[in-house]
Amino acid sequence: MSKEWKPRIVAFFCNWCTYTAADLAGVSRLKYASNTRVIRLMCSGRVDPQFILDALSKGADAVLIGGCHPFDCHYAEGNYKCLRRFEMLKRMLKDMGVEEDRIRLEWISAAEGAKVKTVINEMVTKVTELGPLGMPQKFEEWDKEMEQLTHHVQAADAAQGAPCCAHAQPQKKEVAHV
Amino acid sequence: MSKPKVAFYWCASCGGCEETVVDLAEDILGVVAAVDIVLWPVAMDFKYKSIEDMPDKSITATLLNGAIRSTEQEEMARLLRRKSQFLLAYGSCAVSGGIPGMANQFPREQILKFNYEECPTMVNEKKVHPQVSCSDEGHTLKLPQLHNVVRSLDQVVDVDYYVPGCPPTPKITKAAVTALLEGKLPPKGSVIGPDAALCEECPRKASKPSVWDYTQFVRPHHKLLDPEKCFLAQNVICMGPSTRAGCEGACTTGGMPCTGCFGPTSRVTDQGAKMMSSLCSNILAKDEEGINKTLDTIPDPIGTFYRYGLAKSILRRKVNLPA
Amino acid sequence: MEMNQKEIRIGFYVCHCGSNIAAMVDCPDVAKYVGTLPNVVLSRDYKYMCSDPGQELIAKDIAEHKLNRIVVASCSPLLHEHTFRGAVEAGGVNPFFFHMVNIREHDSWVHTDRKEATEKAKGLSQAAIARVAKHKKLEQKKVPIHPDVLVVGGGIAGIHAAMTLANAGKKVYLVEREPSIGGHMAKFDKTFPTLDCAACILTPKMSAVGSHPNITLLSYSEVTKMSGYVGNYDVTVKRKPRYINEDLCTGCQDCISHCVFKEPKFADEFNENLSKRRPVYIPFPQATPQVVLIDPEVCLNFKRSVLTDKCKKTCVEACGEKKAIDFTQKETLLDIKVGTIIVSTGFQTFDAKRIPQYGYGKYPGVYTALEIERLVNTSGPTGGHVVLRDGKTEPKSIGIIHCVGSRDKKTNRWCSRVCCMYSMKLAHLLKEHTGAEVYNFYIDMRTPGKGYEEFYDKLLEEGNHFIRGRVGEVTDWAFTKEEEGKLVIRVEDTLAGYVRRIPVDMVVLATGIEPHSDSNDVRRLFNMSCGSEGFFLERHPKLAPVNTFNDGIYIAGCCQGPRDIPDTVAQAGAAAAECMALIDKGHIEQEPNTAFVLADECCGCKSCLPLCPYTAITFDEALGKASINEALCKGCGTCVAACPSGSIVQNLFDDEEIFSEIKGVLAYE
Amino acid sequence: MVKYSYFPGCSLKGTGRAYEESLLPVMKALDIELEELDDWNCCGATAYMAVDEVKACVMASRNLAIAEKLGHRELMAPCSACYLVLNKTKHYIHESPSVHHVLDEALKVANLSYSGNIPVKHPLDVLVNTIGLDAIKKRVKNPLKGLKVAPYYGCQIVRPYSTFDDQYNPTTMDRLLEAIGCTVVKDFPLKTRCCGGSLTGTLPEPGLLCSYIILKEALKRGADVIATVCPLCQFNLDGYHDKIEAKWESVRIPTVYFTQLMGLAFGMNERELGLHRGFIPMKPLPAAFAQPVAT
Amino acid sequence: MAELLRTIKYESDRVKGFGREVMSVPGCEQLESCIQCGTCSGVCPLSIYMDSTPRQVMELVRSDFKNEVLHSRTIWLCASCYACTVECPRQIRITDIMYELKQRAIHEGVYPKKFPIPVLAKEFHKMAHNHGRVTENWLATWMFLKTNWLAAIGMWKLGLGLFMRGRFSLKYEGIKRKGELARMMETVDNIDIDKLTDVKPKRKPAH
Repeated sequence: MSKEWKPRIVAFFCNWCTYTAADLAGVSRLKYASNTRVIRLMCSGRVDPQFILDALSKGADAVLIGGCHPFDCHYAEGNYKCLRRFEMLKRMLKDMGVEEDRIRLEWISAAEGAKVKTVINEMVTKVTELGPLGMPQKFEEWDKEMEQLTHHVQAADAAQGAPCCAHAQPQKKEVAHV
Repeated sequence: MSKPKVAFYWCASCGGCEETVVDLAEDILGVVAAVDIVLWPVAMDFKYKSIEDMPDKSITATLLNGAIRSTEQEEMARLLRRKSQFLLAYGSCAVSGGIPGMANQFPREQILKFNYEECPTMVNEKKVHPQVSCSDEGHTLKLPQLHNVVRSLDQVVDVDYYVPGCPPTPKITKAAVTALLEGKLPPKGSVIGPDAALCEECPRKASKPSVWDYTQFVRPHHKLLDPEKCFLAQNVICMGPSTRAGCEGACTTGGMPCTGCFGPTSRVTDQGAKMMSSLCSNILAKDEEGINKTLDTIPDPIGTFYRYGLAKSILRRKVNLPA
Repeated sequence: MEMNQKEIRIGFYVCHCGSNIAAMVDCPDVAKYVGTLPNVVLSRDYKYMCSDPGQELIAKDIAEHKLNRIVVASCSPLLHEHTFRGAVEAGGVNPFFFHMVNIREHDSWVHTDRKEATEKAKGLSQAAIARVAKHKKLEQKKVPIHPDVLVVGGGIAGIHAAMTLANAGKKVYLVEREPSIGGHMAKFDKTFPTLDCAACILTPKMSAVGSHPNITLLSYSEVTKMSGYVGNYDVTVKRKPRYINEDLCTGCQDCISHCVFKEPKFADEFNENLSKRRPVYIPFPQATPQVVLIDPEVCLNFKRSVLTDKCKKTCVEACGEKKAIDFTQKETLLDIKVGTIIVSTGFQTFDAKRIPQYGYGKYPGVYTALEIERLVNTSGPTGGHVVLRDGKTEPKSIGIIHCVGSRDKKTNRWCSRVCCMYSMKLAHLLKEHTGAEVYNFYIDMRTPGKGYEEFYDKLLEEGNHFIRGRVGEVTDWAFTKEEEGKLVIRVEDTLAGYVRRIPVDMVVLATGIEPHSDSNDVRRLFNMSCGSEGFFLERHPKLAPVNTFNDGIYIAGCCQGPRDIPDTVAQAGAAAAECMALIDKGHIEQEPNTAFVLADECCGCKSCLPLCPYTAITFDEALGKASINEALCKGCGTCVAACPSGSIVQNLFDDEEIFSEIKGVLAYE
Repeated sequence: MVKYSYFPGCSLKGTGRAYEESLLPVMKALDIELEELDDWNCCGATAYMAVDEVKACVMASRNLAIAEKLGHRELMAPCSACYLVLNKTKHYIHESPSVHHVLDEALKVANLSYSGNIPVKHPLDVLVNTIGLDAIKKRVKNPLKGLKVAPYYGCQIVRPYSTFDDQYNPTTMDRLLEAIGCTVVKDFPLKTRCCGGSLTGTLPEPGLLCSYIILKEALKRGADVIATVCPLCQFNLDGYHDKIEAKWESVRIPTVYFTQLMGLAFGMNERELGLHRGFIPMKPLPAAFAQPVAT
Repeated sequence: MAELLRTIKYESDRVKGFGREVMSVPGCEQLESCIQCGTCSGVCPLSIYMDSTPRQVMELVRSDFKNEVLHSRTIWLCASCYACTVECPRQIRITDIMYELKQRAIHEGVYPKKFPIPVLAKEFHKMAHNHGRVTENWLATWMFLKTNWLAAIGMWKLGLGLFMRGRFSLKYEGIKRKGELARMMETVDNIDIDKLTDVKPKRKPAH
C-alpha cells in the first residue's frame, strides 16, 4: 500500500440528476476530495447490486449511489427500485461484515451541486475513519493458508511440468481423449 | 486399448452426490462397463498411494464432489488435478461451495468451539479439540488442518467442467458422463446443463402474475400453499428465476420452492445479489420505512440468497473475520 | 459485429481545454500513462479537442493508425459527447465505439491537488479504455418530429413564442390556465424604464394571437397529461367550462350589464381584489379571447336549489339570438399531438403575509406592488386615482419596501431582479399621481439593464428618498405626535448610521418573484427538473438556457427564474427558435441505449414486467418469454439490473461494459 | 393528576414570588402536580452567559440532569429566561458533540447524567396546548368579563428556541385570556417587544424607555391591566413607575401574571394569588368580578 | 475644546484574524454572509442608544476592528431579546455573537470601567457560581456598590417597596450541594476545550 492510505470510492451517478449535479459542482468550481470515481449510468435503477459488490471486491473502500429525488426520477420510478435494492443490500452487507457506512445512497438533484460536494466529503471522512476495506488484499490473505501446500505441490508440479493453481494460469485447451 | 480411467472423490460434502451416481440405476452398469474406476472411496477400497504412483494425466476424468475445507481435501484436489485429464466439479459444493460454504459467515474457531464444546449434544468436559498433530506412546498422529475459508473446487485447482446441483440429477450426470465418454465436450469451463433459469421448466410457470408488489414474504411453513401456483406469487421466496435450469423443477414439483442449488446462469456472477435485485425491485413500498417493513420478513438474507453460493459469491465470505 | 472480432485498436486523446484542465491535470503525463495500457495504439494530448482541428485530428488518426475505438478525456459527456461521436463517425468508425471521460467538471475544476487530480484523470481514462474495448456497433434510430408545437402559459413569454412560431408557419397550441392570456404583464400599468404603457405594447400582440390562423388558443385550460418522447408528444388538455360557447360569443358584454346583480359584488381577481365584478364577467377590457365567462361559485343560476327563482336568466335573454350562454357546459378533455413543447408558466408573487412584521393584511395602508399597479392604472379599480382603501384619502407620504420575500434565507434566497426597477417605476407613478413624499427602502439598488441606471438617476432627481436599509417593522403604535394615526416604518438608515422611524400613510411592499406553488406538478407533468428554489432547470446555465433535460421541451420566462420583460421576450424567441430547429430538421436521432431481452435465455419469470414505467416490456404467453419494444424503451436500465437470470441487456450500458469500467476505475495505484 | 417536574428559577423565589404563588394553585386546580427539582441551581441566565457560555450550559445541564432523575417527565420553567437558557442548552447539546462531551464530564463528577431529551415547557404552552382551553373554561367560576387585558409575552419565550407559538404574533396567551373571560387588546403591537430586561437596573434610561413605551401603548389601547408571563417583565413594568413618571409621564397601569388572572377567574383569593405584591394595584374589579357566578 | 478624533483607519488598526476567529465559533459562522441590510438595527429596541448600531458591530467584527468592537457599549446594551436573530435575512445569530463579544471583552478586561452592565454580569456570574442561585436584591446592591453607589440611594424607594411587599429577602439564597457545583465547574476548567474539534475554540475563563 502506498505511503498514505486514502479511501477509494466508486460512485454510480444517474445521468439526469446526480451526474448533472456533479457537473454543476464543477461549473461552480466547488472543491471536494478527489477520492471518488464516478461511473455514469442512465438511472439509479440501473445499479445492479452486483456492481456494488464487484466494486468492493476490486478494491473500492466504499460505494456511493446518486439518484434523483423521490417523485423526480427521469424515468418515473427507477430511483425507488434502487432504494429497495439498496435497503436489502445494506442488510446483506452488514451480515457479510461490511460496515454500513461503506455504501450510501443519496438523492441529489441536478441543482444540488453543493450536495455532491458535501456528500463526497462526508463520505471520504467517514470511510477514512473506517479505514481500508481492502478486499483484494483480503482475498490474498485468505488464500495464504493454501500457500504451504502450494509450495509443496509446486515443487512436485515443477518436477512434472504441470500447472498448479487454477486462477493463476489459464490452461491450454485440451483435446478429449477417448 | 484400455478403458478410460475414471475417479470419484468426495471432499466437504454430505454424500448425496455419491448417491446420484448410484441413482443412475441400471445406467451405472453401462458406465462401469465403459470405464475403469480407479478411485471411489465411498464404494471401493483404494489407496491414495496408488494414485500418487500413477503417471500424471493418466486418469481420464475425475468427478470430484464437495467443497474444499481442509488441507487434506486441498491436497487430494491438487493430486487428482495432476493425475487427471479432466477434472469435473461435481455437485453444488464443488461448483460453488454449497451448504458447507455458509460456514464462511463464521470464524473457524467459533465453529470448532461450538462443535466440540457448546453443541447441546456434545459431552466434552475436558474441552478437547482435535489437534493437527498429537503424540501418544511414541507415535505421532496427524490430522488435516481445517481451513479458515471454505472454497469451491475451482478456487483451489483448475476445473474443466461443472456439474451443478445438490445433488446433480441423474440426467445431467449422465449427460456429463456421456459427453466425456463420447468425447463431445463443450468448451472448457462450461457448466453441464441449460443456460436459462429454472422458471423455464418449472411446472408452476403458467400461474405467474405480471404484477408482483410484494408487501411481505412468507416461508413455506407459514401458510397453506397452493400446490399449483408459482411460489413467488404466493410471497414465498423461490430462487428459480435466478437459478440455472436443469433439475426440471425437482423441488417446485415436490412442493418446495427452489433454493438455488444449480447456481446462476452464465450471465450472472453473483446469484444472491441478482435474485435480491429482482425481488426487491418488485416491493410495493416506496419509502424506507415501508421497504424495511417488507424486508423484515426475510429473516436470513444470506442464507436465503446464498444458500449454495456463498463461497463463490463476489465477497466469498464474511469480510471482517480473522484471516 | 465483425468489428468486434478484429483486433482492438484504441486511440486516446486528452484535452487541455486551454488551461481549464491543463492547470490541474498533467495532460502529457496522462497521455503517456494511457499509452501503456492494453489495446491503446495511440495516445495524445491536445489543447482543444472540441475545436475543428481537434476533431479532424481524430479522423486523421483513425485513417492513419487504423483505430477502431476512440476515447476522449475532456469535459462532461453531457456537453460534448455528441461532438466527438460526430468526429468518430466522420473518421469512418461507428460513433458508439467511442467513450468520453469527464476530467474537467469531475476533476480539474473540483480538485486542488495537481498530483491527485492527475491520478484521478488516469484512473478515469483507464476505465474508459477498459470499457470501450467492450463497446458494440450500434445504430442510431431516427424519429420524425411532429411539426406542431405546444406552448404552455400565455403570459408575455408564451405569447411571444407562439407568435414567433406561428409567423414562421408552424402550427401552435397555446394553453392558458386563466380565462384570458396576458399574464402578469396585462396587470401592469407602465413598464420600466421607458414608462410606456404595458397595455399599449401587449394588447396588439394579444389580439394578434387571438386571430392568428396558425394559433389555436386554448384559454381557461390546463395540460393534465403528457406522454411520448421528443418529436411525438401526446398531450391531454383539460378545458374548463366557461358556461359560454366561445365560438358564439361576440364579446358584446350585453349579458354583463343585464346580470341580475345590478352592482358588482364579487372580488375582482384581475384588480387584485381591489374592485368588484359580477358573476358573468370579462376579466379585463382587452382580454383575449374577447369572450365572457360565468363564475359558477357565485352565479345564482348554479344555486337554484338554494335560492329558487332569484335568477331570471336575464343574461340569456340579453344574449338573445347568439345563444352563447350554455349553463350545461362541462369540463372537456382535448387530446393533441405535438412534436415540441415550450413551457412558459410564469411565476407567482411572494405572499406578503408571510412577513407579518410588515403588516400586510393587518394594516389597510399596506399594499403589495401588484395592487399599486392596478391602483395607478386608468382602467384600474379607482380609475387611476390613488387613494387608500377608504376610497377617499390620498396618501401624503408613501414608503416602498424593497426585497419583500427576496434575498432572505427564511423565505426566498434569490434576488427577484425586477423589484428595484419596478419599485422605482411605482415611486415615480405614485409621486406623479399624488405628489406624496416617497421613500424607497432598499438593501442594494440593482439596475443593470439598458437605461436602468439612467432611470435611477431620474428618480433621484425627482426628489424621491432612497434609504439604504431593510425595514425592521411596519407598525401602528406612535411614539411622537407626528406618528399618530400613521404607519410607522422603523429602519436603520445604514448610510447615515441612524435608526429612523418614518411615519407614512401608505406602505408598498415590493414582493418578489417565486415559482408557482404548483410548479412541482408542472415539472413532473413535463418530466423536467427544478432547481432547489423551485424554478425549472435549464439544461446548461449558459450554453442551453432554454433547453431542459427532456429533449423537445423548452422553457421561457419567469418559470425558469426571475427576469424582466425584455429578457423574457428574448428567451421566448430563443425557445421558439429551438423548436423550429427541430421541426425543420424533421427528425431526431435517438440515443440507442435501449434494452433488449436475450430471447433464448429468458426463462419467462415475468419479474421484469411491472418494472417498466413505459410498459415497453411485454410477455409472449405462447413463447413464454418477455420482449422489449424498442420504440417505447427509454433506456433507464432498471429491468437490466433486475433480471434475475441476466437475460436483459442494455446497449451502451451492458454489464460487461460496466464491470470493465469498475475494474478500470479501481486499477490505479 | 398529571405530574410535571418544576424549575422555579431564582426570581420566582424572590421578586417574582407572586408568579409562583399564583402558578401553583392554578395548576393544582387543573389537576397538575408540579414537583420542584431537588436542589436546583441558577439556570445560567442571560447575565451569566455574557461571562461564560459553556459554564452557563453546565449550570443549565445540572438542572436538566436533576430533572431526568425524576423520570422522563416534561420540565416546566415559568421564567422566560430560564425557559430560554434550558432550551438553548439542549440546542447546543444537540448541535455540538463537544459541548455535549464537556457537559457529560461535568455531570459525571456530580454523579449525574443527562442522556435524553427532557422537554422544557412553559406553563403557557402546557395550559393551552396540553390541558386545553376547554378544560380551563370548565374551571372558570368568575369569568373576568369587562376586564381589558393587554397580553404581553416579552421576548424570550417566543424567540428564538420556542416552537409553540408564532415568533412575530404569538396568540397563545390571547386565547387563554379570552377563555377566562377577559377582553384582549387585539393585535397588541408590542406584545413581543423587549421590556428592557436587566437594563432597567443597570442603565436606567434605555431600560425604562422600553418599559415606558409598552405601558403607554397598553394604556392608549384602553387596557385595564397588562398580563405577563415573565418575572422580569413584571418587575420592569410594575416597579419603575415613579422613575418613568419623573422622566416622561404617568403611565400607571397594573401588570400582573397571567396566572394571577387565571386564579381570579377560578375564584381564588387575591391575596393568596400574591396580587398584593404589585406596586400598582389592580383596580377594584368590575361587577362581574366581585360577584361570583353561581356554579 | 472638543478633542479631535481621528476617523481614518489604517490597516495597522485592524487586529487581523479577529473576525475569522469570532466567525469560527459555533453559532457565529453565519456572520460571513452578512449583507449589511440593517434589519438587526431596525428591529433592535435598544439600537437607538447604541454607539454603533448592531449592523455596524457586525461589520466591525468581520473587518477585524477588534478594539473598536470590544470597547463599544453596543454589546452591553444588548438585552438578549433575540429580535435581530429571528429577523436576520441571513440567519445570523446576532444575539449569540453579542454574547461572544461580551465574553471576549470581559476576558480581556476591556469593557468600560464602572459601566454597570458588565459589572452586573460578573457579579451575577460570581453569585451563581458561589451560591448556585441568585438573590436579586443582593445582586443589585453589589452592582451599585461597585459602580455608582450614589445611584443605589436613588433606588431606596424601590427596595423599600419590594421589602414591604415581601419581594425583598435579606437572606442569601443558595443550593445545598454547593461543593457539587464547584466540582463540576472545576472539571470544566480542566477540560482543554480547544482540543475538542468543533467546540468554541476560545473559551474564556471568567477571571
